[in-house]
Amino acid sequence: MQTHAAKRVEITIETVMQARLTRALEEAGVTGYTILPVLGGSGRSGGWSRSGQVSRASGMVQVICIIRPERLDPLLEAAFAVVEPHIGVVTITDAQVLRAERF
Amino acid sequence: MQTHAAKRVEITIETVMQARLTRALEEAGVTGYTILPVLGGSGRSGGWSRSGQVSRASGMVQVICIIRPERLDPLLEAAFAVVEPHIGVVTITDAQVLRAERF
Amino acid sequence: MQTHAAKRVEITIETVMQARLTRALEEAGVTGYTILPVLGGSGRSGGWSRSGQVSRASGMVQVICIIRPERLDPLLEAAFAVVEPHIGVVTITDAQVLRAERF
Amino acid sequence: MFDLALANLLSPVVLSFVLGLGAALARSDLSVPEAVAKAMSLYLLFAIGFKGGVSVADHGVDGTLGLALLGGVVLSAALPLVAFGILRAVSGLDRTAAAAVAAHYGSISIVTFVAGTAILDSRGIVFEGYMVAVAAAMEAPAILTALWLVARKSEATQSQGRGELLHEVLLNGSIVLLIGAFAIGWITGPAGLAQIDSFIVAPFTGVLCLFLLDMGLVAGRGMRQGRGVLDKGALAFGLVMPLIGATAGLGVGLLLGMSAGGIALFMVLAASASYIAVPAAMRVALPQVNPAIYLTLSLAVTFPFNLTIGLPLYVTLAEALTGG
Amino acid sequence: MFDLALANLLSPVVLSFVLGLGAALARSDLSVPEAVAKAMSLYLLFAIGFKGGVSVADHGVDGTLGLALLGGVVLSAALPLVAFGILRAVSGLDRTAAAAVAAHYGSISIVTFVAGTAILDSRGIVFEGYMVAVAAAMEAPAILTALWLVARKSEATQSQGRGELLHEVLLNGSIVLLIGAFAIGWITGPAGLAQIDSFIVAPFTGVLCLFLLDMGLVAGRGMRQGRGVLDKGALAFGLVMPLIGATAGLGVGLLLGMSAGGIALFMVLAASASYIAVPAAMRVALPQVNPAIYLTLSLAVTFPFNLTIGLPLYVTLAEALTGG
Amino acid sequence: MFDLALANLLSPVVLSFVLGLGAALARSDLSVPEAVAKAMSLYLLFAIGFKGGVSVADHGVDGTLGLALLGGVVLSAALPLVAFGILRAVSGLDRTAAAAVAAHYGSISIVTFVAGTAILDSRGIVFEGYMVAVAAAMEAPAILTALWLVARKSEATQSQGRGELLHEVLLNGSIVLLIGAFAIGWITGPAGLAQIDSFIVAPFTGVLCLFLLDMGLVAGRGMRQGRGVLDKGALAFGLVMPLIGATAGLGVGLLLGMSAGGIALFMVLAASASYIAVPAAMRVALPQVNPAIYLTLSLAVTFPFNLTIGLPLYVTLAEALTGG
Ligand SMILES: Nc1ncnc2c1ncn2[C@@H]1O[C@H](COP(=O)(O)O)[C@@H](O)[C@H]1O
Ligand SMILES: Nc1ncnc2c1ncn2[C@@H]1O[C@H](COP(=O)(O)O)[C@@H](O)[C@H]1O
Ligand SMILES: Nc1ncnc2c1ncn2[C@@H]1O[C@H](COP(=O)(O)O)[C@@H](O)[C@H]1O
Ligand code: NA
Ligand code: NA
Ligand code: NA
Repeated sequence: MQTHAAKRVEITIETVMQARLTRALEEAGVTGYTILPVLGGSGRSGGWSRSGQVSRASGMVQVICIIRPERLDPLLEAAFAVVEPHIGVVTITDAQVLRAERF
Repeated sequence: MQTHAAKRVEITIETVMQARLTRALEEAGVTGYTILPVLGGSGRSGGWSRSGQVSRASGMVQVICIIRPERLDPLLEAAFAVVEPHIGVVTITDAQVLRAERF
Repeated sequence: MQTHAAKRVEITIETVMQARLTRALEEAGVTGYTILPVLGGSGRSGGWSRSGQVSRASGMVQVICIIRPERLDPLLEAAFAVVEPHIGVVTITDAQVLRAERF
Repeated sequence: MFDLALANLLSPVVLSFVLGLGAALARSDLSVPEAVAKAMSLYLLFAIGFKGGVSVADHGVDGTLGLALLGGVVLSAALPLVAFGILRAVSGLDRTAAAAVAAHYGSISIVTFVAGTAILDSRGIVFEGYMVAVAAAMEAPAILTALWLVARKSEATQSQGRGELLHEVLLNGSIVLLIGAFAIGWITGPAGLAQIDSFIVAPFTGVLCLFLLDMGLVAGRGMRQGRGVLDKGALAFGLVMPLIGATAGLGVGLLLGMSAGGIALFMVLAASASYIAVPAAMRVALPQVNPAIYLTLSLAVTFPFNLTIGLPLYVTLAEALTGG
Repeated sequence: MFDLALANLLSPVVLSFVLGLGAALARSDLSVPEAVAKAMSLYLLFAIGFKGGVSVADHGVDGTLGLALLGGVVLSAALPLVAFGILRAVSGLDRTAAAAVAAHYGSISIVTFVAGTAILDSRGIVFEGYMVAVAAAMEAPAILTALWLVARKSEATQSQGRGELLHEVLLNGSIVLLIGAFAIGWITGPAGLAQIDSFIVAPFTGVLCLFLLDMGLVAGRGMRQGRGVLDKGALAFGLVMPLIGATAGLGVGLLLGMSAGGIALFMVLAASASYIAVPAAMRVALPQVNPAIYLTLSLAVTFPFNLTIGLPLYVTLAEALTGG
Repeated sequence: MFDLALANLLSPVVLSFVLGLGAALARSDLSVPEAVAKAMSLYLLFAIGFKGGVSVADHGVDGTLGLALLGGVVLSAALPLVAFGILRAVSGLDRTAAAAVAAHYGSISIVTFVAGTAILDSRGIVFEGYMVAVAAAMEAPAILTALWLVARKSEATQSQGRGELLHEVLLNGSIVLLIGAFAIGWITGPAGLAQIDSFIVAPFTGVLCLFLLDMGLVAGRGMRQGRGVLDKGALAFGLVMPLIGATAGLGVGLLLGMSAGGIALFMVLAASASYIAVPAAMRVALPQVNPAIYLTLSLAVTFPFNLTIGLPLYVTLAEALTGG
């Protein structure tokens, strides 16, 4: 089938920053994203796990954006401005999509 | 270690269509898939979030299939037939897998 | 923006093996990982779904590691030793990351 | 009437809903986890079904059970035609969207039903226990009418999925649990109830409060997100259609010679609009219709209207007209 | 006996299980969220443990506590040998699979135990409060026997993980909560119970109903998915092994001179098969065995058998043989 | 005093916490699903708020309500200054980290408050129902003080996000639910309570037990993970600061001429440290501070201290000093 090149950006970020991040993405012209729950993880600031968390303070989510390659840079800048002072990870992968008119 | 080329297909689709999609995939010869929960998202049909959802009508899931490259086309056609009238996104990424005999 | 090449390894494995896997990864020098919940799936050993599961015995999780390319092999070996006798899938994708100093 | 309306508005149940609504409109992050909302709805369905069954075991079934079921099915199948006609006349919705919305108003909202029984209980008005079964019988027929409304004018009938869709709707979790609990209550009767009443009777109203808190949150979010989705005609429909439905329910109830409580519940069922089973069915059968349209109408317009104004009105009317 | 069997079958508890079973077999989408099922099991474990502890605080411990614990451990360690022998004789399971299944039947199902206490309570039969501790003591020994059965004939003993596995099994959440709540009940006694009895006593049977609804759903799905996994020999084993276990439990109970209720619970424990702790342990220790085999046997064959037929049978026998 | 301390330590509520703590330290996999923990906290907030409102409806409001709110706000705003000073003197925390921690100790822990009311209830000591509103009023001011402490010495004030942050904190779910339920209780009064008391009164202590079991698990995990995060000075701060806070609360309560119960609750609020609202605010406002520092201090040091030793101490003192 006919597919089209796209970039897949995944941003793992603290739950408390989710609303700020998606707002920044929307301001940067991102038209869609999907949010996955994260169960736990580990990094330079130690490990954490969702089970028994009483505080919203330490949960994380993963925000996935599929975008046209030419839109990557504004997105990364918007995301980076939010993520930079926080813990979290940003990865970019090359992907193909169906229905390119959507992105 | 010895790895093998494969395609990773991710289909984000409404929960109500999950059973139909996996049935279509199985009919297209897909031998395995993994389903991830989706917390929320935004796209052309607006934003939604799982929290406080009373209706199954607006949840989504992400179905991930790892397949041999030569099987990509039948899979995409099967998936597309189900996804096409619905909201949702299909992406394909190049990947490497261990234990290729499984796919 | 400045990005850096990295490998993204995704390991889908039974929940009962999660602690053993992350311990093995840490011993292999992996400095971070993220764990996603899995709702259900299907493979050679049949299908399963989280809903109504009474037993921890059949749940799965997805462990994602972003690493520098040169660290891939020890990671795969560590992961494989844990995954090998078990059901589950390991995929590797090429990715780009921001803030390479973290990996 | 006015007293009852005020008593209803100032009950913990309705105020909890208002609290949720206000919190969502003020963009508070108050939220009820999905699993917990689901658990509360399982609890309410189990309790209401069980108590209905026990009541039938207790008082016996008279001949009206069959007629009431039939009346419910007819109401559910016929109301979408009315709703469809009105929507096409007053709103800008196209044929398919109007049919999808119409299906919701022929079907029922079990939570509205539960809130109705809570008012009846608090006023000491009895009702036929089998109304729970009538509620279940009214879920699906409206969907068929809506699909017929669409298929009549379109060649692409997708008829191959029809059977599967019906199977799904008839066996959807809510109906199965409601009818199943009804059957268990009927079989085990008052002795069964005695074993579990401190679980399903005593805490019932309290759980309903927390559940309606969540419904308020969802309705409030729906109002915020649905702004702009509905034109004025559609909005007016969401407030007028319950009254039309209630009138039809009143007619059926009177015709069957039911008790004041039974008539009130017939009005409640006919006035209420589905927001669980029918939306899911519509996403499968008519995916081209934006779900925000029917969810906003049914959850953010009709449900609050019924909960605050509709229910006491229907109960008062039913009592007045039966000399209760 | 027949009366009790019928009363048991027609209780809300068992009918809720049947409802779940039927819904799953009819492919309804009725489901209980994982978190809610987990919450109900935490509740049941806490309540049953606490009440057991209070009962011990109330009636004091006589000398049999230690003997009963010992008896439980011996039963749990010995029954897998019997189960293994039968499975190798009548089913096509290989050595490792048969050992894995055998571990489940030596260990216990706490929900079956809870359902057993519910029957005793409803019939007014008292039992030793410390049977809760016996239940906890019976979870793990069977696993050791099964691992020994496998290791005996294989060179790859994987012995490095043995200690870790035991730590996991002995400190698994269910055991810790059960024993912990037992201790709290013992320490705080009737005064502690008075503080929380409207939480752990009054709604108990109702929660058990909803929990068994979910167990029915899981068992029903297990029946559908497990079709073809078990041969006739294995199926027969799943129905006969509980009777063998119950007989052994009866012997131990009589030997220790326990009350009718205590003997009945010994039978229930020995007859029941684990479906939480042991499956998890087997996935770690013997990953090569398809989990569908033991989950189907224990959840979809033995559990329903015990719940519907086994429990009233064991209670009747225990009463008859102690002249109760 | 000693009797009360022992009675408190041996209550099901505290022992449940200890059980959770022990299970986590022993690395058991016992865990409470996130959704269930959230549900229990929604329940506790709703119940405590509602009961507070009913109590105000019942006894009327005297002039002290306004003064008590003011006293609470002043305490919450002033205590972080004390905490900050101590931390800078005795611990190695830098300016920003010390300010972040200080915010937690000016703010309050609603669960500690709930446990405090449970002790008062069990001893039959009455308290002003509006203390629930005081608790809500004390959540946020401490955050402003902490941000001011940081901004005073740094150029990068990030002031653009200040308004948004305040909106979030003032409308965070816990506060909205607590105040909303308080209002509902006030409006519906004893009649409203009668409708739902078998939901919010009878099972309250039992739910609190399970909730504290989970708190124990979280605190225990915090102790394990937080080992090494805190130096000795910080640890000592976590044990001494509650006593300083309690003393300040005692002063305010005496000054306002409140009842023994009201004074005790003022002490509890001032002594307790936030672990829900403030950590979330700090992650947004001061992300550079490692959250393990304040979570470990507030959850794994101060909370257990208050629950076991602090609460009976504060209650005894309040009673003694008012001649209660
Ligand atoms: N190398 C990595 N691979 C995958 N996820 C990571 C990695 N490093 C960090 N993370 C995720 O990002 C979170 C914060 O990481 P950090 O900022 O290093 O403390 C962790 O809890 C993980 O969920
Ligand atoms: N560009 C995108 N990147 C990631 N997910 C998307 C994107 N567009 C849409 N989605 C997901 O697909 C769902 C439906 O999108 P749509 O069909 O555009 O309404 C959204 O709620 C998102 O979860
Ligand atoms: N081809 C595949 N693509 C994606 N996930 C898979 C695939 N095969 C297996 N899985 C996942 O791995 C689990 C175990 O697979 P298996 O070892 O084949 O039984 C399944 O339940 C799926 O969650
Ligand atoms: Na209707
Ligand atoms: Na057994
Ligand atoms: Na404080």
